[in-house]
Amino acid sequence: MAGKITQLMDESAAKSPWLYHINTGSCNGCDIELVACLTPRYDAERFGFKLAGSPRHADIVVVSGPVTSQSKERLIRTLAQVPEPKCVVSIGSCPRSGNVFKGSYSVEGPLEKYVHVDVSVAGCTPKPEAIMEGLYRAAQILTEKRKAMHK
Amino acid sequence: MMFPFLKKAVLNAFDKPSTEAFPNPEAEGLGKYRGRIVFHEDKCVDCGKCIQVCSPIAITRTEEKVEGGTNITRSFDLTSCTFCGTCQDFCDEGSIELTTDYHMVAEDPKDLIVTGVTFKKDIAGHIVCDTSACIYCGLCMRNCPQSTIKVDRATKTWEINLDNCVKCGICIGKCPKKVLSFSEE
Amino acid sequence: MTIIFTIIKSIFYSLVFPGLLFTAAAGLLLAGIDRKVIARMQKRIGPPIRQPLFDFLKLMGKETIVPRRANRLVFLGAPVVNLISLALIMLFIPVLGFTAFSGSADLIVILYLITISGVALIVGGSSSGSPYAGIGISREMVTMMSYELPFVMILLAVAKKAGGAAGMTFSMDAITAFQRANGSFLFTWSMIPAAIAFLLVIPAEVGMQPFDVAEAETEICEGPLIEYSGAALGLFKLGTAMKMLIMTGLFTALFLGGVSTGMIGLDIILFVIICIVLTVLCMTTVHAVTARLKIEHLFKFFWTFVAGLALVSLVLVWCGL
Amino acid sequence: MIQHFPVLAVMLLFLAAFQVEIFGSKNAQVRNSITFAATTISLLMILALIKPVMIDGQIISYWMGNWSPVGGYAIGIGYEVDALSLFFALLVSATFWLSAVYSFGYMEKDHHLGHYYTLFLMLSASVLGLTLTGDIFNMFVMIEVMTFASVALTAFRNNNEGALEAAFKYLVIGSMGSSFTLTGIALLYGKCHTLNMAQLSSILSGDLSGSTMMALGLIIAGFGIKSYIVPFHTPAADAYTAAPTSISMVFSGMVNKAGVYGMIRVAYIIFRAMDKSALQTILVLFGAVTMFVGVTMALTQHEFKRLLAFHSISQIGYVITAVSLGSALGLTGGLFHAMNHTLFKGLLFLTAGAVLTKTGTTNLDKLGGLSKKMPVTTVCFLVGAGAISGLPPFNGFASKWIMYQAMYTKAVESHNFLYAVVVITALVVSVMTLASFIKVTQAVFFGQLRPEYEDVTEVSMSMKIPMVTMAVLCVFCGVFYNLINRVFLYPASSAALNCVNYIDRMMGEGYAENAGVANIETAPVEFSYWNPIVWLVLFGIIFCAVAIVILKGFADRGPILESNSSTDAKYDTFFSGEQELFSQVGGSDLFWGFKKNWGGYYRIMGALHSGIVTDYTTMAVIGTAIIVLALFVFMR
Repeated sequence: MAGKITQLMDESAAKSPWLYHINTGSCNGCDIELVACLTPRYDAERFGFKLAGSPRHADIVVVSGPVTSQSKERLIRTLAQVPEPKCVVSIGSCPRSGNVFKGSYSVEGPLEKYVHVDVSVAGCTPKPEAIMEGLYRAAQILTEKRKAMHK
Repeated sequence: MMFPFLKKAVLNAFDKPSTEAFPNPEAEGLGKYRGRIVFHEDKCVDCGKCIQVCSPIAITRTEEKVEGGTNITRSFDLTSCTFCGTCQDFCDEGSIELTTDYHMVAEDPKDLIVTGVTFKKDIAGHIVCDTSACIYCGLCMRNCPQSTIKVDRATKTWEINLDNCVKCGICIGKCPKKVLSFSEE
Repeated sequence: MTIIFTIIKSIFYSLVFPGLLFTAAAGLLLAGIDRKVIARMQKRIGPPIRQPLFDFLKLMGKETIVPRRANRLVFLGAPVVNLISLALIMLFIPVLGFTAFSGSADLIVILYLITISGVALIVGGSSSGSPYAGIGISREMVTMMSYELPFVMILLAVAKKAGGAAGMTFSMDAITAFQRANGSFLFTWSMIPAAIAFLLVIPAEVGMQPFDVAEAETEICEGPLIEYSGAALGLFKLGTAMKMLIMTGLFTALFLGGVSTGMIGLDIILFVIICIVLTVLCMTTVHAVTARLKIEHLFKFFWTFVAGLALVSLVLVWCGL
Repeated sequence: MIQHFPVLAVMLLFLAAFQVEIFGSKNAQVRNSITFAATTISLLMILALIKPVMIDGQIISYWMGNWSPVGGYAIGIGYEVDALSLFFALLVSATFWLSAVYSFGYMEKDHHLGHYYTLFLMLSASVLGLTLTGDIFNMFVMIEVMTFASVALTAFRNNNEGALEAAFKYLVIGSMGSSFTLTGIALLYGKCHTLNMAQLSSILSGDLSGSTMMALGLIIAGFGIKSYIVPFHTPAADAYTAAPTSISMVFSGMVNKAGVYGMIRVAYIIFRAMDKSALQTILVLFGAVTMFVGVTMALTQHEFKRLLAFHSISQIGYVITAVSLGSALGLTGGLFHAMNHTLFKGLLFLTAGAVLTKTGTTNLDKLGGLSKKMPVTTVCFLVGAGAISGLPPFNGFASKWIMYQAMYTKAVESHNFLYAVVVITALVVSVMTLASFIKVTQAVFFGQLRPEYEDVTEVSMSMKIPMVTMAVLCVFCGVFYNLINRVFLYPASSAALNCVNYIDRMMGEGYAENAGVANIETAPVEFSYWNPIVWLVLFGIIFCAVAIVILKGFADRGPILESNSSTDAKYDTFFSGEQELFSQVGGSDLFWGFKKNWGGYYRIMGALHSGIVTDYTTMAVIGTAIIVLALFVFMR
């Protein structure tokens, strides 16, 4: 019985991934695309995605924007407050490389320096379908992380 | 009316939802979407124009000496690209093409780097101009990717800065009078 | 012999039928239907009906972080107390005629058990030591104060109406019997304002959209629940789902007591169906078309409009109609 | 031997008061031991009286100097202890014993403790004497002693601001109350030529002519002032705040109950006017207004003890409303709530005292997060807060529930919609009480710990014992209230309702018959409605089920993580990413939504509670005038 429930818990980790969105200086292009996923046309909620109000409730942390110096410290602290098993998804090319802002005095380098990015969705504002594909894959990763957690 | 959307909401409950299927076939090949870059390495003449115009410096080029020429690998880092399509517009050879494929999702960033290797024979000589037939129209100056050629219509002078020249051969093609050519030594 | 029988019966009642298991399952079902219907109203496909179950199982699987400033015992005890007090309420609510435990004072006991579950959430939020939670519990308390006035008036009106000759009765059995004898209260015209008022109290008590000022994700990031994660948050979310069943169940008990099929099995299904219809009617449609209120508008709305409705039916009942 | 216990208990306390002044003013050990000995012995004597009076139904009478009645007239001062007065006497001696134990630890840092304990013992003696006496003038004398002892004790800590002013206000309003009572007693004496309550009750036996009506009005107004119902409640708030906490615990525990006892004794037994609906309606209205004003004023307080003071006023409103319903159920509910109020309000004041000694302030805006440093006080506070807001397992719920039942039965029988409004007010006031205690929980015990209170530790044992005993009693009375009802409440309420043997005991057999006093037989009120034990058993069953499911079923659930390393950001409170700095959402303005809607009401209340003595006296006079006028107009 306990095994059955554990297996259920592992599967449901993928079925109800709650998102927490951190904007580290993005131009808001990716932010509106992320929220576009929750609109009736794309409806990410049918897979259980839901925007959570606080990092304590989050499973998938969606980061957009090149990590600016102001937001670096806050990013690290908020990411630490998310309970395991958690995934980090980067939207657009800014988190991965800083995009056109590369080399500017206030950009503190790619996101990879601070946290391991599980899934990255490329595209300068990737299409909502692409974001949903990325989130869906991150949800699958959550199950593996959940299994690894209680091994 | 107190609740303007009440009638609409209740009617919606009985309509078909307007959500599209998730792996949505119709969404492929949308007209003008600039998505994944496809690099036709055979057409590339390594003129270096694309690297110059790429604002996020997403295109990198590495050379590797091989007997009889050099292998130039050009890699387009999609995680750093803004998909503006400028490189596509500036590439006269049409070797860079931004397709409408938007499935650019990867766990490992290396999957999002498009690379291509073009082999470039060594050309012994360098560009020379037969100044007698030259009409100093300046077409070669304007088309040179590295802008090494200086033509002055008034003083009828033509000179070239050889160390900038990458021997791409575009000026030879562009010259209406066919006065430019590689020297033989 | 009968003592053992009653012990087994009470264990079965409190754990399986109207107690923990039934309330949790039916509550999650109601929550799932609620989310699905809201999605359909926004022309979205919406999550599967089992989604709240997945949410609960996922949350049980996650880590529970006890913040440094939180008081561990109260922080982790609050969700359990909240869950148990909600499971207890269901024992006092008759499922279309079948009541697990009924004394002569069920209405007031139900009123106070609902207050206990509210207090558990508030003390839990307060013990987490977060300033957001501080603001959240103050809004939660004002919400409780605002819906308490009409709620009390409705209970008194029902008690007076069901009392009939004997004056008044707070016992659920007597109320159901009276309704079975002279027709459910929903269809007696003097009780209709009270029914409407009760339908407006349900979303506030459960904390649904227009009245979820206490758990406003956009303003104060989930209010009292901000520091909760993992199993503790799962129990609270399960508690909210169960509260949906309890409040709609209370409506059916108070206003649709007369309705009942012969068999107990059919009764349960009919009870759940009525609860689903009520949830869609009073929680989902209101959620789909309204935006969140400010706290003082919420208070004014309940203490003037909804309390007025309840007062109307109380006065009518008082004049013996 | 039992005969002499009541007088001995009172005299012992008075004697101890003066001994403390003589021997104990220098040496703390002597002082504490005298006080402890006196309070303990008097408590034991009163406890010994339970068997004869409560269980066997015997009434103890004692004539001072053996001056028994001569020729049908009672000249001497008689002590008469029936179930009602013993019930209150028990409350008195228990509260004073606990307060004495508490003040040993609490008053250490103060000086002039000799005077403190003298006044304390005189206060306890006078309140005990007041509840045990059978002579109305002796009751007045005891009220005088009580008033002046409490005035002196309010001003005991004259260094903190507001103490002297509070004592002065207390003195003015208190003496107004005593003078109204004295005039009432004088009118009675003029009419009946006797001061013995039993004889008064037989002579008056319900004929309410002009002068007796005036006497009734004045005495009820006098006792109303003593029990701080609304128009007269203002000095109570200042006095409870300024007095040392062990004394404010006694004030809110017993001193305002003395007023309630006086009212019951006068209205039920001497005048037997409580069955008249006019008097009931007047007192129920006063009680309801007290309930509402007390709690709405408490919601906006910024000071812990002042908030508790306003709650005492509102809970006394509950007791007055229930007692003046005139029904046996109402009386039982009222007395039970009076007893519970003494328990949980005393407990709350003790926790306030503990917080005051450890942090030096009771300002809600300057406290926060004490639960980790003072766990016992927090648990006791939560029990007290749960009890006062009437949450089921505690005693507050049991007594409030009986009162609601009584009020609503009264509303239904009398077909008077006013009582339905009173029931609604009572229920809504109960939620507001809960709201204000949630505010205190968040402002004082939970929330974030202020850096300056890092080294706060738990209170000493002598302060912990009374707190824990009261918390245990709160839970005990809540769960086994049937036992409490059978042993204490039923004898007390039936003693108040039929006073035949009260009169016969004092004036000799058969005296009541020829005075035409009917005996109202009351059936014992059995509460089968909800059985807390069943409720707790169900709670236990479901708790074990949930525990098993979580521990066994979800064995592989996520781990519970906790660490107090101050560097790990994972355990910081969420501040939208900011550095975790101190920010306590405290008691200042937690119920903004509620206050905004009641802006007009709070402006009026602000004006009324101006803090000027003359305003308070005008309110007191207006209140008395209303009572007397209402009696004359409606009492026919």
